[in-house]
Amino acid sequence: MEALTLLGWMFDGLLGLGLLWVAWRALTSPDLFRAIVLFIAFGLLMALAWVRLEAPDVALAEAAIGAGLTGALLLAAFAKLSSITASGDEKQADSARIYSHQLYWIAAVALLVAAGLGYVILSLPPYAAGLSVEVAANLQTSGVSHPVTAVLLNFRGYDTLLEMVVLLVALLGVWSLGGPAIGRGSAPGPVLDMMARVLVPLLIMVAAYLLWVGAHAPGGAFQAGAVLGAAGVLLLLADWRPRAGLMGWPLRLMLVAGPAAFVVMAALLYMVEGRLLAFPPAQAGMLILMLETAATVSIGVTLAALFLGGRPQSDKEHT
Amino acid sequence: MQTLYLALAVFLLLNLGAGMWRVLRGPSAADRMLAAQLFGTTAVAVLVLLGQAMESTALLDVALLFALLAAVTAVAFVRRAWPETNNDVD
Amino acid sequence: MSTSLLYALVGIGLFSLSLYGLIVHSHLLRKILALNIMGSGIFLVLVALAGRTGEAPPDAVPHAMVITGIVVAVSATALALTLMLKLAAETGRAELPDEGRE
Amino acid sequence: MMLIDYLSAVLLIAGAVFFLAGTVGLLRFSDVYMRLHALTKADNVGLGLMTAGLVMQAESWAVAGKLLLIWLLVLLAGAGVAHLIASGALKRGIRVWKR
Repeated sequence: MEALTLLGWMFDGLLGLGLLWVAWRALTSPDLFRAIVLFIAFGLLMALAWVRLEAPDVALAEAAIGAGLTGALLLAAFAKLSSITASGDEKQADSARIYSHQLYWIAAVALLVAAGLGYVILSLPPYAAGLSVEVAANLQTSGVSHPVTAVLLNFRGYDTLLEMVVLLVALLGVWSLGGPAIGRGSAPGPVLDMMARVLVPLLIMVAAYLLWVGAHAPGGAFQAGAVLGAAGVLLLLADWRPRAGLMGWPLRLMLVAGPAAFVVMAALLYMVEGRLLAFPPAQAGMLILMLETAATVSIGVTLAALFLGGRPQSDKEHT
Repeated sequence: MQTLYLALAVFLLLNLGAGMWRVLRGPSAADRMLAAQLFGTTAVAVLVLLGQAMESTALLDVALLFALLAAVTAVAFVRRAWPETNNDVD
Repeated sequence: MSTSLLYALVGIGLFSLSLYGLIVHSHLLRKILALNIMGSGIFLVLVALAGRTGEAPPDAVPHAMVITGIVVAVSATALALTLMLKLAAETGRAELPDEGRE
Repeated sequence: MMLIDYLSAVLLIAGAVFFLAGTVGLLRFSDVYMRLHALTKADNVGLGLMTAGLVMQAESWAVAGKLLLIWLLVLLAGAGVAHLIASGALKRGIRVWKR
């Protein structure tokens, strides 16, 4: 037992130091591409940290987003940026702006912030149940047996509804900014084609599995949606282009399915139960699964569309 | 057995730290990406070990996601971010 | 010192490091990276402090908040990257104009 | 400890050795292609031995199956990515190291 605790501490200590060190190198690396790769490595380490903190749900989300989407987004943006600006430009500009005496002041402020926050953390009571008692007490009536899913879809359903809207607004922002999405010229080649053909169906199956398992174990709409989004990104990278007809209202329908399902459900429950999103315990499990399915589709399609960038145009809009 | 799992996890974490040198050093973009790829596999190994040590099957799902998605970043690199001309000093 | 305390302190370290990075760098892609690391630091503090339940399983509410937070953060990042590209296409550089210096 | 525990311990340690070899290769080899070669050893053999060691300890068939699936996926992704990077490097004219 002794050796076990010691090893646990070693792991946590190394992981903590590693997180800080990688973050520092990512923030200060003179080479932008290197900073991005270090940031991807940082995401990997974060997923391990979630595991150690007994937060497998968060680890799932981080694994899907950190390993799949953020890296792809950053790399694609970096490539577009290098084609717009001269690549050497950034290095001189960055160092010329700030004088060294200013750097000391900024470092001092950051240190002060760290010391202040550290003091607050250390003075917190070592035991605090938070809302875990309330969650455990009401889990019976929530329709699911996994606390995190119960919080997301039932107890704090409003939050999740608004988060779905935030995702949609972010996409609308991207669409209102960019022109049509541009693809890379070179052909994907047989190997990438094969990878996409094998991995995409598997990703979709895993998304469905996570959605289903979320009722009683780590998983759920957000993780499943992120996996679905990664499948979309892989398809886009393999130069898969959906038929133009799909890019009109079918795409829009999938994008709003999640928020719309929430709003319709809230209105119906208001009429039946007298309160917005108040699930009757007997049907709660079923209703939550329906909501989650719609949310998964919306999150996945939104994330893939965010990667695509510009607003996809259907045939009608061209003419 | 628990001790062995955790000891190997610590060992793999140290390995990961050593691999970081290749990310910092380069020289080419592909080298940095390769190191990131090794990190992905190492993280999968750490997760399956921790899953066994902490007796949590949910961690296997996390490892499964890593295994599935490790390719996405690398493919994004090859398809988008890798400059067509070779500017890297070797 | 407990595991949650250790990770909470790491979270604060990440927050402060990226605060420094956010101010020092003028390149927008670096600012976006710094903001993302900052967010991770905050998430780490939230989840670490949720673990102060003794032997009982950790508090699920912060976990749920952080999951949605991660997904929202990635979509905000996508929007920020698009804004940066638009700015770079208009001005030729990925920086905000600095009126005091020029 | 039973015999099966010893066997899986040996497999796990052997897997870790391959990870070490992969990392050393990544650090010491002198061009992209050789480093790629070192990397795939950790991917395929290192993780393979580790999953083999863990499968022996698995409580259920579901867990064992999931472990094998993870390994197969890493194999598939690793092989595909290695090909893409190697052919990309050749196309971009990254030179092969010669003594």
